[in-house]
Amino acid sequence: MTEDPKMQETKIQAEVQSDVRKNPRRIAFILRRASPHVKTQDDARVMTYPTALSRFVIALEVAFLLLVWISLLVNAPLEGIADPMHTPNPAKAPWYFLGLQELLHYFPPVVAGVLVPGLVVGALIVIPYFNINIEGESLWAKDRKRRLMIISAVLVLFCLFLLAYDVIVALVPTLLIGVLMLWSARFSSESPRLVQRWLFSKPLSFWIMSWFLIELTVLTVVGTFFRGPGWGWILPWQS
Amino acid sequence: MDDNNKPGPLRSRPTMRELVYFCVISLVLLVSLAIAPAKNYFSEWRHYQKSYLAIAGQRQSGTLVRSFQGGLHQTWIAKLGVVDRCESCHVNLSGALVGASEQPFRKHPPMPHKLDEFGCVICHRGQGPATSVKEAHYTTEAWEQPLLPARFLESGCGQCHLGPLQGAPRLNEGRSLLSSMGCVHCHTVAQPDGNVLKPDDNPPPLTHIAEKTSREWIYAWIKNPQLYAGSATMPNFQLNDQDAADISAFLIAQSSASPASGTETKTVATAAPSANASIEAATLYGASFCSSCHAIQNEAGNLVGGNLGPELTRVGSKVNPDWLRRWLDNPSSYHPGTRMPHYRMDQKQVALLSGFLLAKKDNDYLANVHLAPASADSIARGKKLVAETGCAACHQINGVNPPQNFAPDLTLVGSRALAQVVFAPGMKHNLPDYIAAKIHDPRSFGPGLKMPKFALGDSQVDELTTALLAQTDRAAGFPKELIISGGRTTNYHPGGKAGRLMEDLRCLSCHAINGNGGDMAPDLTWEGSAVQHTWLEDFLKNPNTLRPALIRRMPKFNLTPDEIKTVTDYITSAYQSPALDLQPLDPHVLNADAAGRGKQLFYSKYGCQSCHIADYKNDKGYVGPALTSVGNRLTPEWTYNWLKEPNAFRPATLMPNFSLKDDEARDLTAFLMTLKAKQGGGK
Amino acid sequence: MKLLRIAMFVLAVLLGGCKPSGPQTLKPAAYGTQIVEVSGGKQWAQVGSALPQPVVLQVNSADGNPVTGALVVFHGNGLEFNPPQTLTDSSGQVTVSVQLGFNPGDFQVIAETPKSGGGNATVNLREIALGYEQAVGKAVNDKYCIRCHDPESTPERVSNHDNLSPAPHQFTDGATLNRISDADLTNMIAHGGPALGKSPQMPAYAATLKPAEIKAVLSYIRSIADPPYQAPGVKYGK
Amino acid sequence: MATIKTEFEKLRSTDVWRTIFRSGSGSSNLHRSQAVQQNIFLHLFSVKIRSRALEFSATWYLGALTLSTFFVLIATGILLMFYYHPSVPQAYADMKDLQFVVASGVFLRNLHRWSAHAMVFLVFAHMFKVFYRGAYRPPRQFNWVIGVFLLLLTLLLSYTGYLLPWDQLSFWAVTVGSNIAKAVPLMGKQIRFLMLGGNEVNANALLRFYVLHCVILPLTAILLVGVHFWRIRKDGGLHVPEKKTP
Repeated sequence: MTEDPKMQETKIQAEVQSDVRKNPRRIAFILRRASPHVKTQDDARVMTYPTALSRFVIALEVAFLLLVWISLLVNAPLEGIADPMHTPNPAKAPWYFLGLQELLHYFPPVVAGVLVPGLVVGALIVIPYFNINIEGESLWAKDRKRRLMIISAVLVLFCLFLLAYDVIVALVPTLLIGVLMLWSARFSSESPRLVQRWLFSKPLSFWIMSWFLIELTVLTVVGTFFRGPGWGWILPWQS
Repeated sequence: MDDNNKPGPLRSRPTMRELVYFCVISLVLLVSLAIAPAKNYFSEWRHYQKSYLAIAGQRQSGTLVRSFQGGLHQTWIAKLGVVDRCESCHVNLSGALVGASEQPFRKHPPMPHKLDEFGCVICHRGQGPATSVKEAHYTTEAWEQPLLPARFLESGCGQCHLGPLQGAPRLNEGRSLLSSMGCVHCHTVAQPDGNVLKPDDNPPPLTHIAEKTSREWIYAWIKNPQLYAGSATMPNFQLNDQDAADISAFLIAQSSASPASGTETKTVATAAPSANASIEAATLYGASFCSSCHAIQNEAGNLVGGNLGPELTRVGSKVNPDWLRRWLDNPSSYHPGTRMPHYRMDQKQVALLSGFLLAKKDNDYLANVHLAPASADSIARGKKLVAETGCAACHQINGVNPPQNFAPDLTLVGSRALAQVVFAPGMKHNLPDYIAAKIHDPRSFGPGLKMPKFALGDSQVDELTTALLAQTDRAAGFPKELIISGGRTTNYHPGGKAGRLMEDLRCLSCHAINGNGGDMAPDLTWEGSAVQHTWLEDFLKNPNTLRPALIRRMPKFNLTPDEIKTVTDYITSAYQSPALDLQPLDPHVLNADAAGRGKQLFYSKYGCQSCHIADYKNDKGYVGPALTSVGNRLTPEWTYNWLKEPNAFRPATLMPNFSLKDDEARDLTAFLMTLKAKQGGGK
Repeated sequence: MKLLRIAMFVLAVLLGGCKPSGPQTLKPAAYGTQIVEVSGGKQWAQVGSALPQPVVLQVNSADGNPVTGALVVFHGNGLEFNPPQTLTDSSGQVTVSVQLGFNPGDFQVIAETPKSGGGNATVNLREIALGYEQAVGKAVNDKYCIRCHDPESTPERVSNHDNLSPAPHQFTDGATLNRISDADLTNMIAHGGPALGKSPQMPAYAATLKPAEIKAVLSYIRSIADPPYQAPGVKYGK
Repeated sequence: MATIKTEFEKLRSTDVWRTIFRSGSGSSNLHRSQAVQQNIFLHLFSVKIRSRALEFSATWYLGALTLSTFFVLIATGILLMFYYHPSVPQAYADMKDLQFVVASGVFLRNLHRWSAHAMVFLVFAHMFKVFYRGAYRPPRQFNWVIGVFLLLLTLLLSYTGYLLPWDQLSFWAVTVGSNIAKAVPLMGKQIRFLMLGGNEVNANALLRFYVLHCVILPLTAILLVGVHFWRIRKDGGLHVPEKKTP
């Protein structure tokens, strides 16, 4: 935090009571335009020890219990000994990489294997630093027309790009999110229905992240369950 | 910041609900955790060990119960990569608990190896380290090789025992089928010691085929060889009419003139085939012992004769009469590699025999074959087909080179990964069934496959499968000292002038010498020590029979006295055994007294007459050679040594080793040497 | 009431939707009262392999005439039948090929045919599976013993059986051989007939065969004996 | 019951206990605070937590659940290390031994495997939850970044562990995965070589993955988890969703 240049600019006096044992309290630097909106005065609090910890222990035990039962009922897969001489068809990466493997099926390795994951990780890292979604302002709150045009153009271009590479798997979620996004532009904060208001209130970052989440899920599910020999389509119950 | 002085309500203890949740979940968690060791305790193998102890207890086998060692039992042999835990459930393999007849407690039947010498899975397959029934016996995700069905079990032996093995008839038969059906012309089958199986079906060259037969016959033959001769080993390529016509056209077109084609055989006027001539011809066929190698179907439909040469039932429909005469005159001028001896028949005999054979005709056989004249197109297409079908892998053909790496290498087929196997629909997914199906009907895997259909019975398919399942990568990695190579045939060939003569007579087609040759007739490796020079000359002049009950006999080759002398001299001088013990045979020990004692031994103590005939009047033994004139035939030294230890000289002999004492052997020799042909009398 | 009707409907749909499991049983066209062996009993083959000849059985009616279209079902512990059940042909007979199981010893072929009044007529056939040891014994037998101990001749081998007096015992002759103990038989093979005061026509094989081979021959003789050989000693039922 | 309580109290008042747990006996909030502050592990937490942060809807306990799976993984992983040799083909034989010989070996392996999958899933879920809650907003920016690195570490841990059974599944999964590294421009081959200790997945790769999986990555992960937790406290405690109050 101390490295944050913003902090040096703002002249805030931190007041800390020295006798912490008597009245332990939270310290927070509240910056301009970056309010965590903490309102402590009406917040009920609990002691970490033992109350919060007991909750935590319960969570730990529930997780452990579930894992124990899964482990009792389902055996971890083990196939024949590794044999470099014969390649299974299809050879699949661990499930969490199957989205990437699915992309590799469409795009050259540099794109799917390096560019996309690199961009994703980079994007995730910079999220908090680029004023993304900090305000949580609705996408259509300002410049509705201009934004609508830009977003429509980007969407169309992106869909064309996906079509060019024949990536139907990724195209469907993109269209879904895109349609929802453009549709939400028609609403306002005074729309009659809750859903409409909810959709309207969402900022751009929400839409992008949701698109990413759905793409990730769809690609992983497709790679895990719907890909067979030669990375061809297959139904999960066929083998 | 000013809010800090107004803290909200503070809860310092967990609520009752939280505590109850905590207690309940902790309890459930503890119980769940206890299930894992319980699961372990109630495992299958422990259950079987308990029931074994229960059975043993019921039968009051107190010592058995007390001496039983519970827990996982395992055979671990590092150098073979064996970790077998089968005995954790199969606790009674040694049979300590008598009479337990249900698995897993059945006693292991007798076998040549100790239980812990090789473990279980080297022979039985299955997953040795596994300790549950399903994992150990069946195909699972982690283990492809299920327990081998009993009918393929001998494949286990074949991993180390590379040659014929007593007690493994199916393996032996399967291996010999690989050679005799010609599988190894196309497929490489190498054994762990480096030996590569060689074909021994001797397919004829087709370089001069036009002289031998007609295009129509070739057409009919390649369409279905078994239609011409049920015993034919040539497989059915399931050719369509057009392909067969093209191939036959090409084969005729590529045929060149054989060296023998110039020699014109005189067609001796056999006159009109009189009844007398046909009897004479049949007698000649019999006296030449053609049936030792060739079979003919009799009226009842049974094949009579050997299988070293082709079946002759319909030979008249096949061969060109001129060619047949030239062939009978000297086979090797047409086919230098033939196994057929050069008989040295005179023109009359050739005419008689060819007439006899040409009469073996099936007029219906080619009645429906009408081929359009061969066009250049057809010939070119035929050539392409011949190359594609791989005809040249077996047959020598002008202008077509033998294909290289034509068919898959079968060296490690017995452990092929199922992932590399393409199953036909509806097949069981395991290796033995796949191999058997592939042998039984290769085209069931797809019409485009090249492998032809062989005429094999169900048991032959199983035998071939057994032999192929022995070709495992596991065996390839075994320590060298475990590998027991088969008796390899040498490439011995007699040398010099006599050698050339013996080659011409194809002695090695029937006789083995120094580890090379056939097994139809006695091994001649030590023949020079065994027989007397004069007897051998007489025998070659007119090979009369030695064994009354033998059907296959030595044919008469019509040798000239010079040739007989050459061969006899060579055999008696070259084929001498260095192992003959000549010490105790002082000529004057073989006196009449000794002969008298020997006769006693012959008839009373050893009952030799039950197998041999020393005297035609009284003796009836039909197993060994007749000994009525053995005094003329065998040398006394050989006789003595032979009697003492027959299997030392010919390991395959039927004559038992009686462990005779020296004086008994001497007396018997003395007696046998008195058995001589009566002057001027019959045999 | 309505609930019951719905439940019945659901049940009917479920039952109708389920295919009958298990092998389809053939429907017999006729019934016999008796089933008899025509051929195929007492054969021997190696473990796991098919018997050299098929088993042929005949179904007869009460008056002894063959019955066409009677159902015959085969059972046998460890055996595989092809087909496992069939109807008799026009001569009242069924032919089935039998594949032996994993263990050497006797196998029982059990054939059943339903009788018209209910119940089944059955016939039991004994088949013999040769294990490794018996296979070795058979190989030795086929080389040495068979020429005198088997009266049948083949094109390759003329039997010497009838030339001998006293005639050697056939190995299937359980009535005689079962009474001779293992030790005596082993002695006779190893040291010849005279060892037990029998004919010297039986040569001594001790120097020709290995002890294991003699044991194998004995095992072979015991396994093909008819009536079956019962080893002395403790015998437990199942 | 009462005796147990008094015995426990006696135990708590011994010198030994006092040297270990400095907070001492007593049931005041002061003691409770001390219990947290004077314990190196609990010290990462603040002494008090807003009770709304404990509500299920606030976090779905995803962070806590992730930590649970991580604990399970460490515990089972250490036990598995007793049976495992990172060598070819012994590694696979060890799997068989775990499956067939080691008491509850299958259970142990199952637990490790499924926990690993669960952790990957939970980490993703945690990340999305944090995003949608906006809990990465200042002052929690850097903790988000640490979280992203923890996500990558989790994936790497899972991926390196994937190879260790040395069966077909693991071998080819890792081969496919490592082939992606080849696509990096200019130095793809070198990266892959560094990763596998050779040009293909073999015994070297197994050893390398083993060391990464059992030493380097877990230590890094523990370190970062510590920082992650500490930062929660330093950045104002667990994020509590805004109240929809006027």
